[in-house]
This record gives sequence, C-alpha cells and structure tokens, in this order.
Amino acid sequence: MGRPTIRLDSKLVEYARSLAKKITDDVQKIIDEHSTVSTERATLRLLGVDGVVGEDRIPLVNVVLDKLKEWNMLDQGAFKPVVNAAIVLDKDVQQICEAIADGLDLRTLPQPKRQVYETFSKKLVEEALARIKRKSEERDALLQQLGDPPKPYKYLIVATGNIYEDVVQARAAVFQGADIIAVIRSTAQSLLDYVPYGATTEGYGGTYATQENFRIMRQALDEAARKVGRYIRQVNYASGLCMPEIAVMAALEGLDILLNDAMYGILFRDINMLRTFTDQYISRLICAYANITINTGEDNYLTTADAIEKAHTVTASQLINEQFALKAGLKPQLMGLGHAFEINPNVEDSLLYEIAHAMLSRELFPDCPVKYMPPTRYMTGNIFKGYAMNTLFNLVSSMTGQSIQLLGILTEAIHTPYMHDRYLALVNANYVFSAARHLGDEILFKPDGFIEKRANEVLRKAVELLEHISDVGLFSAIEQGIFADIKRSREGGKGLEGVFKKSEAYENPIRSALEHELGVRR
Amino acid sequence: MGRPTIRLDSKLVEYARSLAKKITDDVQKIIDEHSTVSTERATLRLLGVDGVVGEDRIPLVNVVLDKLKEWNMLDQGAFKPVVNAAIVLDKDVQQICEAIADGLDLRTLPQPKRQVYETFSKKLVEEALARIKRKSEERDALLQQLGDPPKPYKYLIVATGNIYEDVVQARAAVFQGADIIAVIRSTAQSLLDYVPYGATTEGYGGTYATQENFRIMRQALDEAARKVGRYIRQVNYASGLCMPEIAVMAALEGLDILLNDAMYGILFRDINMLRTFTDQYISRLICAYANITINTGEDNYLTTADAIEKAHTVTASQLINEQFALKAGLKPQLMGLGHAFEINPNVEDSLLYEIAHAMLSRELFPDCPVKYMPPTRYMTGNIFKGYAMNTLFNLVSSMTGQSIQLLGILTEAIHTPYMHDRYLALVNANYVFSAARHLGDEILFKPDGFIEKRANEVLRKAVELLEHISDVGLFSAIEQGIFADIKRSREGGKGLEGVFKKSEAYENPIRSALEHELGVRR
Amino acid sequence: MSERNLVRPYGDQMDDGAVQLSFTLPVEFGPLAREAAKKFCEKLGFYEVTIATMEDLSEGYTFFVVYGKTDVAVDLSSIKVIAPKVQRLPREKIDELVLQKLKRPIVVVGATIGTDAHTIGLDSILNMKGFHGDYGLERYKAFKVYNLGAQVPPIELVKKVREVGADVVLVSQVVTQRNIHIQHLTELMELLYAENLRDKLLVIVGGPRITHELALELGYDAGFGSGTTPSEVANFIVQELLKKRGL
Amino acid sequence: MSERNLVRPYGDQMDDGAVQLSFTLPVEFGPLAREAAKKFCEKLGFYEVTIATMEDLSEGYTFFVVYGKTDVAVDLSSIKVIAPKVQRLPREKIDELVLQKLKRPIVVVGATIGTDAHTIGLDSILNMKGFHGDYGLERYKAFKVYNLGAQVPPIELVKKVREVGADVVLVSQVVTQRNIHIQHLTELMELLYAENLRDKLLVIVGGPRITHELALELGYDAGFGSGTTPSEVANFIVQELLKKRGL
Ligand code: B12
Ligand code: B12
Ligand SMILES: Cc1ncc(COP(=O)(O)O)c(C=O)c1O
Ligand SMILES: Cc1ncc(COP(=O)(O)O)c(C=O)c1O
Repeated sequence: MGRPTIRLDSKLVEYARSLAKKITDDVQKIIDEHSTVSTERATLRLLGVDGVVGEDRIPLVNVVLDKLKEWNMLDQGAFKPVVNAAIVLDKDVQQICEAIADGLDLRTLPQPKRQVYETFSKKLVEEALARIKRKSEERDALLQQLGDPPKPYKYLIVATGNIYEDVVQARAAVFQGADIIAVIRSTAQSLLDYVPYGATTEGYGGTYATQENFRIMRQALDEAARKVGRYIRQVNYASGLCMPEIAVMAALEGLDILLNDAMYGILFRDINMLRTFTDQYISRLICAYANITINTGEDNYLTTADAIEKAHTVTASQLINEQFALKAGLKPQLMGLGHAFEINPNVEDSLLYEIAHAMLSRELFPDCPVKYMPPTRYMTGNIFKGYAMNTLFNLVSSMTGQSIQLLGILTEAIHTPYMHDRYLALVNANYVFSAARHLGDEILFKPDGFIEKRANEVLRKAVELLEHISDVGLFSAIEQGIFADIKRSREGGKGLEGVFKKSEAYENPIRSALEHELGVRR
Repeated sequence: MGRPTIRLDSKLVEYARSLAKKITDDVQKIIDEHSTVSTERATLRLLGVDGVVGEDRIPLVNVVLDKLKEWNMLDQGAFKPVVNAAIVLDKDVQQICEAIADGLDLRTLPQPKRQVYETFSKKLVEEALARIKRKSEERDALLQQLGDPPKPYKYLIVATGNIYEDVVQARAAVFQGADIIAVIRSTAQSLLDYVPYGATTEGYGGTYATQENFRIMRQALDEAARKVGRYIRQVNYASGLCMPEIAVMAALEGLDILLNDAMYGILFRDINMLRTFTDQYISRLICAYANITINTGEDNYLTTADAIEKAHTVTASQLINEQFALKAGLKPQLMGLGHAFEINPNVEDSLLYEIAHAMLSRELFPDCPVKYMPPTRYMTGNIFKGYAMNTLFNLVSSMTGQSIQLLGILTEAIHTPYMHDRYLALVNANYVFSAARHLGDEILFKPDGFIEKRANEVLRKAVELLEHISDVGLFSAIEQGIFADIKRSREGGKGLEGVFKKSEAYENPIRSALEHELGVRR
Repeated sequence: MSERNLVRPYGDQMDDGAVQLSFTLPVEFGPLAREAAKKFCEKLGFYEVTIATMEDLSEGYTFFVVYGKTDVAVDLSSIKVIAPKVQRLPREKIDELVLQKLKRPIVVVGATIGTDAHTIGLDSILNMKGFHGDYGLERYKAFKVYNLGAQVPPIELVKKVREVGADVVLVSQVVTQRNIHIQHLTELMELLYAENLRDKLLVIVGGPRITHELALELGYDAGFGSGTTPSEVANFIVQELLKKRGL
Repeated sequence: MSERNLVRPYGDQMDDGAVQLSFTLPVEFGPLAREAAKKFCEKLGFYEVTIATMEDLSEGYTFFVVYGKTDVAVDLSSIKVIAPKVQRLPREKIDELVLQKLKRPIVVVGATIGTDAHTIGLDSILNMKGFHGDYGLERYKAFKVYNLGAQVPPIELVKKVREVGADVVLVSQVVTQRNIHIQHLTELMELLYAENLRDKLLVIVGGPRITHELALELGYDAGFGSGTTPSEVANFIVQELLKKRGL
C-alpha cells in the first residue's frame, strides 16, 4: 500500500534536525555525568540477579542498591563492587547479592587483581548480551515463521489488573484480529522506585509490570499467534522510575515494544527530569540492542494542550526524541514516535487538520513505525458518536499510511475497556482498513492546498520552538511549560534522590559494551 | 464547497444519452396513446374534486371514474364529460361529481356548445394551474426567507404509522438537525388503486399518504422551520398505483420532493409497466410545474442485485429516468436520481468502489440533486458496525459533493427507526459533514487511477446495456430481468385494468396546458 | 468456562454483571430526566448505574446511554434450546433419499404473504443460487419448487397449494412492525385449517425476526431466523416429511 | 408530556418500553448462548426480546446486541433530584459578597488525591482559563487558590490545609476502576476527622463519575460530575460557606 505525499520545506527539515541534535547533545552531556539507582539495578538484573527478599518482597536488586548507598559505594556503580565480591568469594553474582541481603558487607572484602576482574567482567558482559541477543533472535525467528500482519498494526490494551484475566482478554482480542497487545500498568506503578515481583492479580486501571507477568503474557500470545498464524507483538511500559529495569525485563522476556519516554514521565508523572533522562538513555540502549521498538508519548500532550494550537509541540518533541533515540543506537525502524487524533470534533474541517498532522509525521519520519493514538480527550459517554470518531481515525490512519494504530475504544470516556469494547474496536478497524485498503494509493492532496500548507505551518512553528529550546536548554524549556501546557521544575519531581554523579571510579562495562556494539560509544 | 473531478469519456456520455433518448422515445409513443384511471382522477382532483363517499369512505374521484367506466365513457377522458355536465347543469365540478355519486347519469345529458365548453375549460385549467403556481411561489418565498441549509441535505424518515406521532418525531428530528423529512407510507398503500382520505393513525411500517396527512405534516414542519431558521423540505411517495393523484396532492399541499419512479413500482411492487409509465408521465408533468423535485429509485436495484456487478444497471436506469424526466419538462435541478452505498462491506476496497460510483453519478448529472441512499442490505444487528458504515457513507457523500443524503440508521436491520436512532443518525452526519466540510476541495483522485477507471468501466457497461435495451425495447428488457435481477412481464402486474387506450375523442386540457407551459408539447 | 452453570454478563471481571443500555424517556432534558433514567435502571435490577451520556432530543424527550451492573444470572442447566432438530445430510444424499422413499420430488410452495414485499430471504432459500454458497431448493432433485413471490394473499397461496398438491408450504415474513407478521401468519394457518389442508402439510415460516419458538406457538411446524441456509431447511423438510408420511 | 407522571422508555410509540442492551456472556457462541441471552433479558423484565446480533468473541464468550420491551415504569412524582442547590450569581457579585461579608478571600486548596493523575478536570475548575468559556476560581477576587496538582497523598493535602488555613477543600477523582476513588475519598475524610479539621471545612469532590448523592454518602458537602462549570462551584462554595460561617 502506498500513501499520498506532501511537500515539506526540506531545508527547514534539515535545520529542525540540527536544532534537535544540539538540544539533545547538551542534555546528553549531563546524562553522561550521572547514573541512577535504577540504572544500577538494571545492570545487576542483566548480570542475572533476580528475586525478592523478606516478608515485604523487596526486590533483591533494591536491597543491594540500598546497601551500596548506605556504604557510600554507589558512585562507582554497582557492577564493580558486586563483581569484585563474586571473584574474591568465588560465588556467582546472584549468590553475592543474596549474601548482601543476608548481611555480607562488601566494605570488608579485598579487591581482586584488575586483570582477573577484567577477564571475569568481560565474560559476564558477554553472557548478558548473549542472553539478550538469543531472545531477540528467537523472536525474529518466530516473526519470520508466522509472518508479519499488514500495517497499520492493530494495537489493543488490556487492563483488568489481573494478569490471568488479562490473558483471557488478550487471547480473545488476538482471535478477533489484534496484532499488538499492551498490558496497561496499574495506576501507581510508574512512581514506584522498584519493580514488583511475580504474577499479580490486583491492580487498579491496569496490571503490574513484572517479569513474571511479562512471561505469562508472552507465552499466551505466542500460543495464540501460532493458532491464528500471524506474529503478535507484546507491549509494556518502561517510562517511570524504573525505565532501565523494565527494559531489561522486557529484553529478557522477548517483548516487542516498550513505551519509553522520559518526557512523558516528567510531564505526566512528575518524575524528576535529570533522573528520567538518565534512565531513558540506558533503557534505550537496551531496547536498541534487544531490537525492541520504543514508543514515545507526544500524543499525551494533546490531552492537556489544544491539538491544533499546540500541534507543533508534538513535532518538536518528536524531533528531540528522535535525536535521543539515535544517541542510544536506535535505528528509525525502532522509533515509534507518538502522535494522536485529538482535535475537537466540533472544529470545522477537523478531519483536514488531522490528515495534515498525520501526513507531517509520515513525511518527517518515513521509516519510523509511528504510533498513532485515537481520540480520547473528546470522547464522551455517547459511545455511538465515539464510534464514528474512531471510524474516521481509522480512515485517516489507513489513508496516510500509519504503522501502529492504537485502536480507539468507544467507552474511552467511561471505563477501561470491557471485552466487547475491544471487540467492537476491532470490528471498526477491520472494516475500515479493508474497505480503504488502497485509498492512500488513489488520492492526492491538492498541491499548495490546505493540507500541505498546514503541515508546513506546523513544521515552521516547531522550528521556532526548537530554536527557543536550543537557546534556553531543554530543562529550562520544560520549566517554562512548553510541552503539554505543564511546567516541571529541574529540582522537583519524584526520584531525584535516586540520581548520583558518577565518580572517577565509576564503571559500567555492560553499558560500555552496549554502546560499543551499537556504535554509539562516545 | 467544491468536489474533486474525474474524467469521463465524453463521447461515451453523449452516446449513452442518445441511446437513453431513443429508448424513452419509444416508450413515450406508447404512453401518449394511453391514459389511466389515476391520471383521470388526478385531473379531477386538479379541478378541485375532493372528499369521500359513503361508509366505506371511497374517494369521490374513484366513484366518478367507476361510473364513467360503467358508462363506457372513459376512453374520452374524465375531463370532458364532467365539465360538460357542469356547464349544462350550471354547477361546479365538485357538485357534478357529488351528483354522480348520488345517481346523476351523464349519459342522459345534452352537450354544451364547443365554444362555451372551450372557454369554460380554459378558465378551469387556468384556475387549476394558478393554484399550483401559487402554492409553489409560497414555498419559494419561505425558502428565500428562511434560507437553504448547506448540502448534502440531511434527509430522515418517520414511519410510526400515526400522523400525529410522526409529527412529534419529525419536529424532534428537525430540532436535531434534519433538513428533509419523509413520511414513509404504510406497506400496502402503493398497491391501492385509490388514495386514502383524511388524517390517519393506523399504518404498518409507515403512515398513509393522504392529502390531510400532507397538510398536517407541512404545517408542523413549517412551524419547526421557522423556529430553527432554516427551510425544511417535506417528502412523500408517489410511485405506485396512484402516482398522478399523489403528485396533485403534493402540489396542492406544497411538498418539496416526491419519490416518483415507474421502474420502482414495476420491479419492487409488481405494478404493470404500461400502467405506471403512463401514470409517471402525467405525475412528472405536475411535479415539473409545481417545482417538486422527483426522486428515482435506482438505489433499490442494489438491494437485490450485487452493487459492484450491477452498478451499471443503476447508471443505465438513471440515464433513462433522466430522459423520461426531460420529456415531462423537469429541469435537472428537479431530478433527484437515485444511487446508493450498498457494496458488501467485506469487499476489499469497497470504499474505492463506492467513491467511484458516487463520482460517476456526480459527473454524469452535475446539476441534479442526486439522492444518495445509505447502506441497508449489509446492515446487520450489530448496530455499532452499522454506525461505522454510516460514517464512511457520510464521508463519501461529503467528499464527492452529493446533494440529498438519506441518513443511514444504525438499526436498519432491526426495526423502523426509533426516535433516538434518528438522533444518532444526525449526530453522525453532523459530525462527519462538519469535520470533512472542505475535504472535497483538498483531495484529487489519481488520474487514470482506480476510481477514474472504475467509473469509466461502469459507464461503458451501462452503454452496452443501453444498446441492448434500445435494441429490444425497454419493456422487453424489463421482461428479461435486466434491472435488480427481477423479471416482470408486460401483461402482468397490478393495475393493468386501469389503463385504457385513448379514443379520438379523448381530451385532457390540463395535461395539454401543462405540456404547453413546460414547453414539452409534442 | 464450560462447567459454569450460573452465568452473568461479563465486562472485565467474571460475574461483574456489566451491561450497556440505551433508551429514550419522554421527559424533558434535565436533572429530573437523569434521576428518572437512573431509577428506571435500578428498577430493572441494575446497581452502580452510570449515566454515560444524557442528550436532549427536544420536544420533551431525552436519550440516555447507561452502564450498569446486575446480579441477575441465568442458570445454563435450566435452558432448553428450542430449535428444529436436523441431521445434516449432503444434497446428493437428500436427493437419493427422497427419490428412493417418496419416489417423486417433494412439492414445495413458497411465498411472502400479506403486504410483505421482501422476497430476498425466501428467494435465497428457494433459488438455484441459494445463500452464502449454499445451493437453494431448486437445485435439488428432491424438490419441485413453486415460488409465488411477494405480497401473496393467503387465499391465493392456499389455492396454489391445492392446485399443485403441495407437500410443504414455505412462507416468509420480514416486516414485523406492530406485529403485522403475526396477523398474516395467523390468517394463513386459519385458512389452512378451514380448508382441511393443514394436516397433510409441513408448514414452515422464516424471516429475520422469526424464531422456532414463535413458529410453534402459531401452529407452524418450524421457524427459521436470520442467517438460515437452504440446506438446513432442505434437511428439515425431508426428515420431517418422511417421518410424517411414515416413510 | 409534562403532566405525565408514569414514564416508560419510548421507541416510536408512547409507552412501548423499547430499550437497547448490549453485553457479553461467558458462554460459548451457539444456540445455548442465544437462549441464555434471551432468558437473561426476560429475567430483567423484558419481553419481545430480539437478539439483534450475537457474535463470537472466542475463548468461550459471546457478545449480544438486544432490543426488548419492558413494562417497568418510573413515577416522576416520586423522584427527588439530589443536587447541590445553587443560586446563580455573576462573578462580580460573588467577589463583592465575599469581600463584604468575609472581609477576605476564601482559601481553597485543591488536589487530585491518591494515585489519580488526572488534573484536567480540577484545573478547569481552578485555573484562570476555566471551562467552556466560564472562568476558573483563580480569576475571582473572592478566592485564594492553592492547586496541589495530581497524585497528592491525602496526608499531604491535610498538611497544606493546615498550613494555609483553608476554608474549602476541592478534590478530584477520575479513575474509578474497582472503586479506587471510594478508597481515596474515604481515606481523606477519615484523616480530616482524625485531625479535627472536618467541621471547619467545606469539602467538595468532583469528577466525571462523581454524583452529589455519592459525595453525601461519603460525608462530603457536595459532589460535582461531568460538565461542571467553575461558576457553579464558586456559587456553591460562597453560599454554603457564608451560611456555615453564619454570615
Ligand atoms: C432489501 C430490503 C427491501 C427491498 C425488498 C426487495 C425484495 N425484493 O425483497 C425494498 C427496497 C423493496 C424494501 C421495501 C420496504 N421495506 Co425493506 N428492507 C430491506 C432490507 C434492506 C434487507 C432485507 C433483506 O433482503 N435481507 C437479506 C435476506 C437474505 O435476509 P432475510 O430476509 O433475513 O432472510 C434470511 C432469513 O431470515 C431466512 N428466511 C427469510 N424468509 C424465509 C422463509 C423461509 C420459509 C425460511 C425457511 C427462511 C427464511 O433465510 C434467509 C437467508 O438466511 C431490510 C433491512 C435489513 N438490512 O435487514 C429492510 C427492512 C426489512 N424493510 C423494512 C421496511 C419497513 C420496508 C418498507 C415497508 C419501507 C422501508 N423502510 O423501506 C418497504 C415496503 C416493503 C413491504 N411492503 O414489505 C423494515 C422492516 C421493519 C420491521 N421489522 O418491521 C427493514 C428491517 C428496514 C427498516 N429498519 O426499516 N425493503
Ligand atoms: C486526559 C486523560 C489522561 C491524561 C491525564 C492528563 C492530566 N494531566 O490530567 C493521561 C494521558 C496522563 C492519562 C493517564 C491515564 N489514564 Co486517563 N484519561 C484521560 C481522558 C482522555 C480525559 C480526561 C479529561 O481530562 N477530561 C476532561 C475534563 C475537563 O473532564 P473531567 O475530568 O470530567 O472534569 C470535569 C468534571 O468531572 C468536573 N470535575 C472534575 N474534577 C473535579 C473536582 C472538583 C472539586 C469539582 C468541583 C469538579 C470536578 O469538572 C470538570 C469540568 O467540567 C479520559 C477519557 C475521557 N475522555 O474522559 C481518560 C481516563 C479518565 N483515564 C483512565 C485511565 C485508566 C488512565 C490510566 C490509568 C491508564 C490509561 N488508560 O491511560 C493512566 C494513568 C492515570 C492515573 N494514574 O490516574 C480511564 C479511567 C477509567 C475509570 N473510570 O476508572 C479513562 C476514563 C480512560 C479509559 N476509558 O480507560 N489520562
Ligand atoms: C510514553 C508513555 N509511557 C508510559 C505511559 C503509561 O504510563 P503509566 O503506567 O505511568 O500510566 C504512557 C501512557 O500513555 C506513555 O505514553
Ligand atoms: C422511487 C421509490 N418510490 C417509492 C418508494 C416507496 O414505495 P412504497 O410506499 O411502495 O414502499 C421507494 C422506496 O424505496 C422508492 O425508492
């Protein structure tokens, strides 16, 4: 299927990218000076550390990190002390961590020879990377075997709070035509500075992201995929206080897509910016290496800011996110930048605006599997009206050649989806995608018409905004409330206490290896 | 609002029209040799005859016609004997008819002088025409005063069976955004060889078309129109055994649109073809003079025949209906030719086919207020799916610049519309028409693309069909089941007994006057 | 799932009893209308009633979309499915069976009776072409079909039945507004009794809103609803008729 | 219409009782599912139950769209509309009234509490900009507003109340899945009592699924639902607070 094209001012596009690059270069400098507790915990998880401790079921990696902090050993990172201990005590890393939980004090241990440490770490790192690679190859093989469904992929969420109930809902959705299943997290999880453990059955507005839940869903989806004879993608959410760890878990369990966006955490979850930009970097390295597509959250801006007036903030943010992603070694094929169909349906010609915005995303990021979000903000309790809005949404997606289509749910304004709400979403998308299969091949947009003009206008405004951000810096820009009409301060937000400046002694061979492998070593 | 254009083979278009003209010329010859009971009754109605007779409430015009038949006076038409009687008995026409019902035998009366007869008839005819003209000017004035809503007009049906209940539903629909209100007739009416009388409250699947019901609805709609500040059009149904009479009633009560199509009656009501083509002619003369838009029923073909395979039968029939309409003095502005969005929604690219067919109707009949029917055949009990289909239907209409949009009803497959079904239809159309207001201005169809090719293909097949019909004649073509996959025989169907060959003595000064005024006197 | 007997509607948790409703009340748009809608749903047995939307239809009417939960449950073990019992034989088998046992084709007369003009449903049972790739009765050697078309007065149908010595009558009823189909169907059945034809015949009715249950109530031998395929009908006819004729 | 007291749903004839339902049953797609759905609707009190569609959701679930008729009616005269009573004064009037009677602005603390992150609703009541062209409380001279934003633990809110000497607490709750809002709201109310703050305060809750009735049940002074405008809230606060303070 083709799609119509529009002409963008190519000089302006180039200039926009150079601005975004400069903006992210500045932030990356700061990122490189820092690490976070979650980064370190992720490192330990990559080394195979797993499990929980005590009645409170505190993750072992958290217990270890707390200890390292208590011992003032954190600024060198978790890798070195733990691996050192493994060497000198001749245990594996998991055993060392368990021992720490049981009272082992790393401060009392001698240091191994540097040479020994390096050989040993090298092996550990290789093993860690190999595990990820193996999983990712396994996924690839299944994709090859079962075949990729046509785009736009039909993406549906399940959100019962209970992983076993989620499985039923997800499998049903697959049999009804879903291509991608996302398990929404429980409302509070992104603010937790640890990742819950095991299979869970009690969440609010979603189900906890745990490694075991990932595994359970993966298995269910693969089974269903084999039955329907098409590959089914699994999605979860990384943005939040545990971005790097969730990326590790996703890599280990073979997830295909992760919502992964520091900006979302800052703006919509009030997470500290330094913390989450730092977390984002390592988590994206992992995604890049594990062949996991990231999804960014620009669509959310339009739930609080006006979708016409502030369309350019989405574009500016997409360009910034693209540069952040490139820095972490993500290829365009893995960049699921976000946008949305969120214009007030009462606006005359809203459809033309939506088409223009959708085309702009396509033209700017032709190789990216852009994530297209349905109307949410202007959905009302009139489920029929909402169904009509979703119909036009599906049409625009098909007509403009979008990649990942989050299906609109007719009860968006009422409750998290019931089983048949999801079914009806699929009925709608299946109908429209088939009825309009080659529409994109058959229509053209009038040269210099509304759509082309509007897309260039949004681009121009995005450039102006990028110029401003590049002047004041991204952190200040966020402080000014430039995105989503939401202001966040540099010192505020959750999780700042989990950021630390790396000392001279800091080491993270896994991060280095990833950077090396991905060709982004700086 | 503009609309995109496609290129049709203009030679072929011209040729198609010439074929259609030849086909209808042949039929018109037969029409001109005949008259029908309903034509004669319509003539009497135009002379002011009204009322019913006896317990059985038989319309006075029917009683008179029965008598004339009994007296073997029919072949000269009803005008002359009745007017003669009026002259010699010095009564008005109504009184003469009442007297006939009471036993007056016209055979016993002397003839007035030809000169006297002619002067007297001339006056009667002038009065009759003036009455129609006056009503039509009144409507025009109101239209000017209140203003015409933008196209596509939103057309809704009411069908409670009870005219007073219909009024409530119709007014509500107007307040919710309807531009046109049609009162569907009771299921059996089109087969009645008389028009029921007075206000009625008991119909099945619709409400009887009576002059009083027309009046009641007209008054209610005008009142509502004044409140909402836009002109509201009123529709009823002429096709059937009483086409000419209903046209007269509609003209007298100021209706705006009449469903008026002999082909519909033949195919879907099994009405005799000679009868209804003859009726159609006079009824269209009346519509033309009264400035009433006709609506034809080609859309119905696609409820029994496949909408893709048989698309060309719609086109062929539209071209034939156009020629019939021209012969009756109807200007393109009054020709609401029918077509429909009836393709199986499971067909891949059904939307492209629908667009192509809709564009073909637009390009062939750019000045006609084409009547666009919603999906009906493939509507199911899944009201949500149906609502999505109606959304795309509304979109195609808006995008291709249609004129009269019969709004799709989500419960089409279940029941005649409930009040909120109609409301939801308006919610859908109001949303889509506003959101896509200028879509037609902004898109183009790929030159030589699917849409243009498909439209020309349908046209080509229509021409082949017209060639065939022109060879065998329209009557034989209908006998062969060329339209709607339905076969009807020349001698079969209802109402043949009401057709008669005009004798040398036949006169119908009203018909002649109409032909004269409309410039179609042959 | 299969062992569960007591079932309730399911939204996203087993037995949550979640149901969506929509309806109009003849009450002026406003707070009173909202309460009336809520009360109405509660009287139906719903709780946690959410008025998802309430919209002004004007003229004193208000439209509602409501979500509610209910404890009303259905005991699956108490449900008897009332449906024509049919064994599914292929067409060739049916043809063979009939010619072998009855020694002649079954004579079928079909019509849409009364004021109803919808022929497509009946046609798709009778015509060669059939329905959804399933051939119609005319394609069977086992049947001789007379299709009278639409708007057939019951009396005409009865005449034809006598004339051709029909074994089976198939009537279609699509328009159900104000229960007009019941009227038509009752009229036909009374005529058949009056004419002493009922007992010899299989009398079958079909249409999108027809159920087997309704058909039995009205004295018919079977009722077929939406989505019926010709082969179902063929099988039913053959099996029942041979039984009836003691063959 | 207005004199009618006993009302029923309306399809196309007064008192026809027509209602549309849709729901899913945990029953395998098939005739049993159809009967179960029908029985379910009958148990709810519907007759002439039409299963308009029945669709296979797979995994042992079946979805239904149903139309039915009911005789259940609501007596309008028995309905009490429970809603916050507000006189509608213009902004200038409110400002005047407060400064004149209270001699200082009313101190308002607002927050979305618990795990709820939806601020738009509360913001549209509090922010200058307001909602649908109706200015928010910050625009009034009569109010001093502290908007704490989202995900505020009840304990933090209580702290702020003390710190600024609030007169009014405005909390928003949007997420209602598994009744988490009830949990949050109860927690806050208990804290306010425990801290001996309840009596001095007007405590108001809002959100799309909040009703005044529910708010009263939970011990709040008022509840505001979908589509609330800031001026309604402003009026309620001023009128109630002045009453409460005996002014
Ligand atoms: C096509 C159609 C028409 C065509 C009919 C052409 C024709 N030759 O049949 C035309 C345009 C003429 C027409 C006219 C009218 N129609 Co009409 N029409 C429809 C439509 C769109 C499709 C019906 C159809 O063909 N379905 C396809 C067939 C294959 O399905 P089926 O009939 O259910 O048949 C299957 C089964 O039921 C069963 N079956 C049926 N009959 C029999 C018989 C036997 C013996 C057996 C065993 C099985 C069987 O087997 C079939 C195959 O599975 C429906 C709406 C809809 N989408 O359902 C409205 C609909 C049926 N029409 C309706 C009405 C009211 C009318 C009109 C009165 C006015 C109007 N609204 O247009 C007029 C007048 C008709 C009259 N006097 O009867 C209403 C009926 C409402 C009701 N429940 O009472 C409907 C539901 C539309 C609506 N919502 O208003 N209509
Ligand atoms: C925007 C939005 C978001 C934004 C919020 C941004 C922000 N800063 O607020 C983002 C993207 C972050 C978000 C996230 C989530 N959301 Co959300 N979101 C929405 C959405 C689309 C619109 C809500 C909205 O802003 N409405 C507009 C405002 C103006 O209306 P309002 O809130 O009703 O407010 C009015 C009145 O209620 C009243 N009011 C409200 N509060 C108060 C307070 C007082 C004191 C008073 C007097 C009046 C008052 O006055 C306001 C003006 O009239 C809704 C769906 C929808 N269309 O309703 C889902 C929705 C609310 N979200 C939902 C959920 C579950 C979530 C998530 C958990 C996961 C998810 N599905 O996305 C996450 C996590 C959020 C969390 N932990 O709370 C569900 C809630 C389901 C339920 N009933 O429990 C909804 C209904 C979507 C759905 N169907 O799943 N969401
Ligand atoms: C980029 C991104 N990350 C994460 C989330 C979900 O986060 P949470 O689990 O905090 O609701 C979203 C939801 O919209 C998102 O867009
Ligand atoms: C041209 C035409 N005439 C008349 C009718 C209605 O006729 P009846 O009243 O016979 O159902 C239709 C309905 O579709 C029509 O298309």
